[in-house]
Amino acid sequence: MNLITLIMPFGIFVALLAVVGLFCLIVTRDMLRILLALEIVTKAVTLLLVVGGAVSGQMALAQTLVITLIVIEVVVIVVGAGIVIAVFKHTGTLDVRRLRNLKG
Amino acid sequence: MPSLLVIIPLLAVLLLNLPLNFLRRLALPAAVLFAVYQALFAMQLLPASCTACPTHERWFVNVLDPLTSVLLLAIAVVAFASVFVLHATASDEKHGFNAFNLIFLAVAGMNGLVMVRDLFSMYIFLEIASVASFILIAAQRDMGGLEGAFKYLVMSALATMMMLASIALLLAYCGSTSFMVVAEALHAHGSHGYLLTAVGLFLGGLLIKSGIMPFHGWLPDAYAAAPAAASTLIAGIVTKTTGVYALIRLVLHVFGPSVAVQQLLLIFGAISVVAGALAALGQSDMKRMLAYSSISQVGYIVMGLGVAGAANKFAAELGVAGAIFHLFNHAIFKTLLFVNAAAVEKQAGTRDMNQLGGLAQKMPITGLTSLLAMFATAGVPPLAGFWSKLLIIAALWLAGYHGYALLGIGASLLTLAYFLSLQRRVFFGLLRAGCENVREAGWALTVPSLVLAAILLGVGVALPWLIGSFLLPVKGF
Amino acid sequence: MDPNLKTELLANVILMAAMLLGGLATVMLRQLVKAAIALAFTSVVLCILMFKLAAPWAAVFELSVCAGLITVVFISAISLVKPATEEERAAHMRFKVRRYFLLPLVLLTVGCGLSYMTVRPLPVVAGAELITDMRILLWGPRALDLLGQILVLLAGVWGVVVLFKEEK
Amino acid sequence: MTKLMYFAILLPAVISLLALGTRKLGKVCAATALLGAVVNLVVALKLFLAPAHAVHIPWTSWGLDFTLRLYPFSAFIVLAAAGFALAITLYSLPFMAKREHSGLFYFQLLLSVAFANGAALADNLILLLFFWEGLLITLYGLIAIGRPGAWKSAMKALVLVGVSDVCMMFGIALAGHYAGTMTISKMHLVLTQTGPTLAFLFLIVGATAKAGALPFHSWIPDAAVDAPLPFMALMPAAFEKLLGIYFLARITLDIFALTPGSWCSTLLMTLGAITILVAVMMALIQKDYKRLLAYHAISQVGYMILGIGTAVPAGIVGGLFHMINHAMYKSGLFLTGGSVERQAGTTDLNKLGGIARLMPVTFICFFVTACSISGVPPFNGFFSKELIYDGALERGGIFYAAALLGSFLTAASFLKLGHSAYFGKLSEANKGIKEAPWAMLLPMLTIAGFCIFFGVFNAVPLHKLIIPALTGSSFGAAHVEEIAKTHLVGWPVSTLLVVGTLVVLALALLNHFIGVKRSGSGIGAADHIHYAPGLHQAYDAAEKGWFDPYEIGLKLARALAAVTWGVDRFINWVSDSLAVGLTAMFSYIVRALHNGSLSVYIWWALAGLVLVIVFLVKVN
Repeated sequence: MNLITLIMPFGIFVALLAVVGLFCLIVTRDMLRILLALEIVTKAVTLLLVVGGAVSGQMALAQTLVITLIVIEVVVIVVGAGIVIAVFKHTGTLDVRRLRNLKG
Repeated sequence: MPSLLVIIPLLAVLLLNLPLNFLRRLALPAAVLFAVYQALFAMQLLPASCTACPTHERWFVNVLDPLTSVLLLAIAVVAFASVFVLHATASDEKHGFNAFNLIFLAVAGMNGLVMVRDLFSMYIFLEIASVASFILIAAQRDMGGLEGAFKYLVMSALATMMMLASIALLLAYCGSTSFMVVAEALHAHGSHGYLLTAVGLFLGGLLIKSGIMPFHGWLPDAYAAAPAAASTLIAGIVTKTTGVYALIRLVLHVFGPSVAVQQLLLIFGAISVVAGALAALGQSDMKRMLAYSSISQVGYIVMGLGVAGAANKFAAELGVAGAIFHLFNHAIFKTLLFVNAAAVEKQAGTRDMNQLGGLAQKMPITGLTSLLAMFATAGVPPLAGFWSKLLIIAALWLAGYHGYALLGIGASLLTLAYFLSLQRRVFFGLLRAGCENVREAGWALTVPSLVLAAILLGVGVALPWLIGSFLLPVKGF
Repeated sequence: MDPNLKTELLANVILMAAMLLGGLATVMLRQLVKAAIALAFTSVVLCILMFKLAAPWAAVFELSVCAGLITVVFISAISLVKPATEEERAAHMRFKVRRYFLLPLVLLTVGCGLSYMTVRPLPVVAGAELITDMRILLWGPRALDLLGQILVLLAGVWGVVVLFKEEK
Repeated sequence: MTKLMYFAILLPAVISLLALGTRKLGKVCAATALLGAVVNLVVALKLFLAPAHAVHIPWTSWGLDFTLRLYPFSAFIVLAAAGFALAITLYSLPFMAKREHSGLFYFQLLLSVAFANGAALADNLILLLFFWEGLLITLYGLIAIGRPGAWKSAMKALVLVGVSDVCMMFGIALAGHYAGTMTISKMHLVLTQTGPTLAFLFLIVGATAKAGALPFHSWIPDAAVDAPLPFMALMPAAFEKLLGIYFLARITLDIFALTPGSWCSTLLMTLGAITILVAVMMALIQKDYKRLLAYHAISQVGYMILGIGTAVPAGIVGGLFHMINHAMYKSGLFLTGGSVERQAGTTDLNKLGGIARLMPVTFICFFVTACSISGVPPFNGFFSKELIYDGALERGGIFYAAALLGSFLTAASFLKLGHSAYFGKLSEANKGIKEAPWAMLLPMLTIAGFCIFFGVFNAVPLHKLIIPALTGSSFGAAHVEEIAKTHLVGWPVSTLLVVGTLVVLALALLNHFIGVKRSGSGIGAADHIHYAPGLHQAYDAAEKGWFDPYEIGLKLARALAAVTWGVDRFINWVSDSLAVGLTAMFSYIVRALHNGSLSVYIWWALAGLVLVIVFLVKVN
C-alpha cells in the first residue's frame, strides 16, 4: 500500500483548510477571529488525525486521540475567549493592534 | 512510584479546594513538601545512585532515564522557588490561592511531560503545562499580562497544531504514537520527504515552544508581563520542559540527529545566541532583559544538541551532556534571576532599570545572589554555567564547527556585557533618589535566592564529581 | 477503479469542499456571529466526514463539543463584547478586500503544488499492535490521556475562575 | 669541609647585609666591608687548599638541584675573585670615603662577591643562572650609584646584558633538554646535531657577553665614565672576565667538546679577532683615561675568546692565563686611573700631562701594567699572548695577523696614554697634585708586583693554577702536562713568535714618534690613524653610536613604539567606538524588529517552519 496515494486527496484538502486558517490568523485584526482561525486549523488537523487512523487501520486509536484533542481544544478556546473578553474590558475593542504595548 | 508525581498534585488540588477554610493556608506547606519530595525522588534516580531503578509501571513505561531525572529535579527546584515567590508577591489571598492551584497543575503537567514516552501523551501534558501558564500570566488581568498571555496562547496553539499535524502524519505511516515504534519506523524510511515533513512540522512546533529565534515572538512579552511567580515558573522551567526538553528527547530518541537536523539546530541556535544577546543589551526592563537572555542561553543548549550526531563520538557525547547540563543550570540561574527581579520589583516598586541604582547596599542578599547568577550565566569559572558552556563549546570545536564555537565564546562576552550593565544599573553605583527606603526582601524571597545560589555554587565546585557520575552518563543514548 | 470506491471518493471530495467553503466563510464573513455559525457548519461537515471514515465516536464528540459547545462559547463571548461600530466595520471591510485577494492565489498555489508534486511511494509500516476495541484502548494503553484530560479540564476550570470572575 | 662552600657564598652575603645595615655610619661600614673581603679571602684560600669535592642537595624534580662543585678551576676563580675584591675594597676606602652611597657600594660589592662565588662553584645550570642574574642586578646597582644621571648607563648595561642573559637562558633550557640533566659536570653534548649546536651558540652569547665581547659591549665605555671607578676595576676588569671566560671554558671544555676543526671554533675565533680589532681601534682615539681603558677591557677579551676558540692546548692555556693576567693588569690600570682622578680631579687627557714626577708610584704601577697589556717581555701579558699567538698560528695565519695587529694598536694607544697623561707639559692647574694615599697605592703596587711575578716566573701560575684547572676537562691532564713541559716553561719555545712580537712593539714605538712629530703632542699621537682617509668616517659613525646595538635597539624600539601606538589607537577605536557602535546598532535593529505585532511573530514562525521543512527535504 502506498501511503502517499492513500493520503494525498485528503492531505490536499487539509492543507488548503489549514492555509485558510493560517492566512486569516495573520491577516485579521479581530482577536475573536484569531480564535476562529485557530479553530479552522484545528479542524484541519483533526481531519488529518482521523485520516491517519483510517490509512493505518488504527481507527480506534485515532478516535481516542481525537476525543482528547477535542477536550483540550475546548479548554484552550475557553481560556482564549476569557483573555479576549478581559482585553475588551480594558480597551473596549477587539483590535489586535492594541496588543502592541510590549515591544522592543 | 513515578506516577505519584502526577497524581499527588492532582489530589492536592482537589483536596485543597474542599470547602474548608483552613485548607487554603496549607497550600504553601503542601507545595514545599511536594517539591522536596520530588527533589529527593529525582536525586534518588540520578545516575550516580540509580542502580536498579524501576523501569516499568502501569502508566509510565521506561520512564526513569537520567535525562528525565535531571528534569524532575529541576522542576522540583523551580517549583519550590516559585511557590515562595508567589507567597511573597500575591496581591490577595484569593489570587494567591488560584495561582497555587495552577502551579500544582503546571507541575503535574511538566512531570507527566518528562516521563511519558508517547508523542500524543507528550502533547497532552505539554498542553496542560501551557494552559496553566496562559492562565498564570493573565491572572492579574492587567493589560500587559493579558497581552503576553494572548500572544503566548496563539503561538502555542500554532505550535501544537504543527505537532498534531506531525503526529497525524506519523500515525498514518506507522499506526502508533509511541516513541519506540515511531523511532523504528522512521529508521526504515527516514529520508522520505513525507516523513521529513512530519519531522519538520514537529521540530517547528518545538522550536516555537522553546522560544528559539525566529520562533520566539511570544517569549519576551510573556516573560516580562507575567506576574512574578508566574514568570519565575514559566521562564525557569515551563518553556524548558515543554520546548527544550521535548526537543532534546525527540531529537535524540525519536527523530535521530541526522545531518540536516543538526545543521538546523546549529543555525537556529547560533541565531538565538547572538540575536538574543544583542536584544538583551538594549533593554531597560529587567525582566525583558532576562527574557532575551533566556533566548540566548537556550540557543547554547540547542547548539550543543546540534552536535549530537557528529562523526566524532566524543564530541557528540560532550555536546549532549553539555546541553543537558546547561538546561539544568539555566533553569537554576534564570529562576534565581527572576526571583531577584521579583524581589527588586516588590521592594523598589519598579523593574525599570533607569529608575533603579545602588540597591546592593539596601538589598545585599539579592545583589550578591544575582551577581552570582549573572556570572554563572555569562560563564565565569568556577560557577556551574561556565562548565556547561565549556562543554558545549568544546564539543562544537571538536566536532569541527570552529566558527560556531568562536561565536559561542563571543556571545559569552555579550552576555557578560548586558549582565554587567544590569548589575551596574540596578545593584551597584549610586543609590538612586527614591530608592532610599528600599529594604531587603522578606524571607520568602531570600530563602529561595540563597538556596538557588547554593546550588549554583555547589554544582560548579562539585563538577569533578559530577562529570563522571552524572554528566557523561546523562547522555544515555 | 471500483465504481463504489469512486462514488465514495467523490462523496468525500464534496464533503471536504464543503468544509473548505465553511472555513472560508468563517474567515471572510463580516459579522462574528455568522462566522461562528459558519464554524459550526464546518464542524458538522467534519462530523459527517468522520462518520463516513468509520470514526463514529469521534464524530459524536465533534458534533456535541465542537459544533455545540464551542459555538456556544463563541457566541457568548461575542455577546459579551460590544459590536464594532459601522465605521469600524467599513474600514475593516476595505482592509479585508485589500488583504484577502491574496488568499485565492495562495490556495491555488498550495493546491496545485500538492496535486502535481511527485513523491516516491512510501509503504505503510504497521508497527504497532492493532486494538480495535475503543473501550480497551481508552482504559488500557491510553488511560494516561484520561488523566491528562482531567488535568486540562481542571486547568480550564481555573481559567474560567480567574478570567471570567467579575471584579468588584 | 663541605660547609666551606656554603660559607664562600653565605658569608659575603651576610656581611653585605651588615654593610647595608651600617651604611649611614661611614667608617664602620667601610670597616665591615674590609672585614668581609678579608674573611672571603681566607675562605677562598681554604677552598683552594681543600681537595676537590661536590655537594648535592636534591631540590626539585625537574632539574633544579642545589649542586656545588669544588675543583681546581672553580677554586682558582674564587681565589682570584677574592684577591681582587680585597684589593679593590682596600682601594675604595679612601676613594669612596667622601662620596655618596659608599655604604650601598660596599653592600653591592660584597653581594657581587657572594654571587660570583656562587656562580663559580655552581654545578647546576639553573643555579648558575640564578647567581649570574644576581650579578646583573648588582651590576645595575653599582653603575646607578655613580654620578647623577648614571642610571642611563645602568639601564643600558641592564638591557644589553639582560638580552644576552635571555639568550643564555634559552641556551640553558636547550642544553638541559638535550643532555637530560642540568648538572654541568654530567653534561656531554656533541656539536654535530642542530639542537645542541643551537644550545652552544646561545650559551656562548651569554658567556662572551658577560666577558664583554662584541656586540654586547657598548655599555662598558659609558659605565667607565658614569660609574664609580672601583666598580670598573672590580666588575668589567676582573669579575666579569673571570666568570665569563670561566663559563666559556666550561662550555667549550666540559659541556661541549669543541674540536679544532669545527666551524664553531672558527666562529669563536672570528668573534675574538673582531672584538680585538674593533675595540682597540676605538680605544686608540679616546681622549679620556677611563674610556680608553674601558675599550681595552673589551679588546683584551677578544684575545681570550680567540685563545679558547682555537681549541688547541696552547691556545686554551693561553686564553685562561690571559684571563687572570688581564684581570690583574686591567684592574691595576683602572686603579691608576682612579688615583689620577682622585688627585687631579679629572681623567680628561687634554687636561692632564707631566704628572709622572708628582705621582711617581702611580706612574710606576701604570708603567708595569701598561707594559703587561702591551705584551712587553718579561711582563705577564707577554707570555699569555705568546701562547695565544701559538694557538692562533696553528689554526690559521689570518688570526695570528689580527692578533698581532691588535697588539700593535694596543701598544700604540698605551704609548699615547702614557705620553699624554704622565709626560709632556705640566699645566698650571695640576701643579699642586700629590701622590695618592697608601691605601690606594698598596693595592696598585701589589697588583703590579703580581704582574711582574706572573711574567718572570710564569711557570708557577701555569703549573699551579692553569694546568690543574684544566684537569678533569675533556683535555686530559697528562696531555696538558706534556704541552706545558715542552711549550710553556720559561721562555716561549718559538723564537719566530717572539721576534714577531718584538718587531710589532718596535713598530708601535716608531708609529708613536711619527704621530707625536706630526701632531706635536702626545695626545695627538694617534691622530694620523684617526683621521686617515676612510677610517675617520667610520670613527665618526662609531662615535655617533651607529654601531652600538643598544642605540640601534633604542631607535628600533622607538619606531616600533610609534607603529604600535598607531595600531593600539586603531584597536582602541575598533574596540571602543566601532565595536560598541556596531553592537548598539545591531541591538537597535533586533529590538526594532520586535515591534509587538502578533501577526509579525506568526509570520516569523511560519516562515521558519517552511524553512525547516524545505531545508530538511533538500539536505536529505
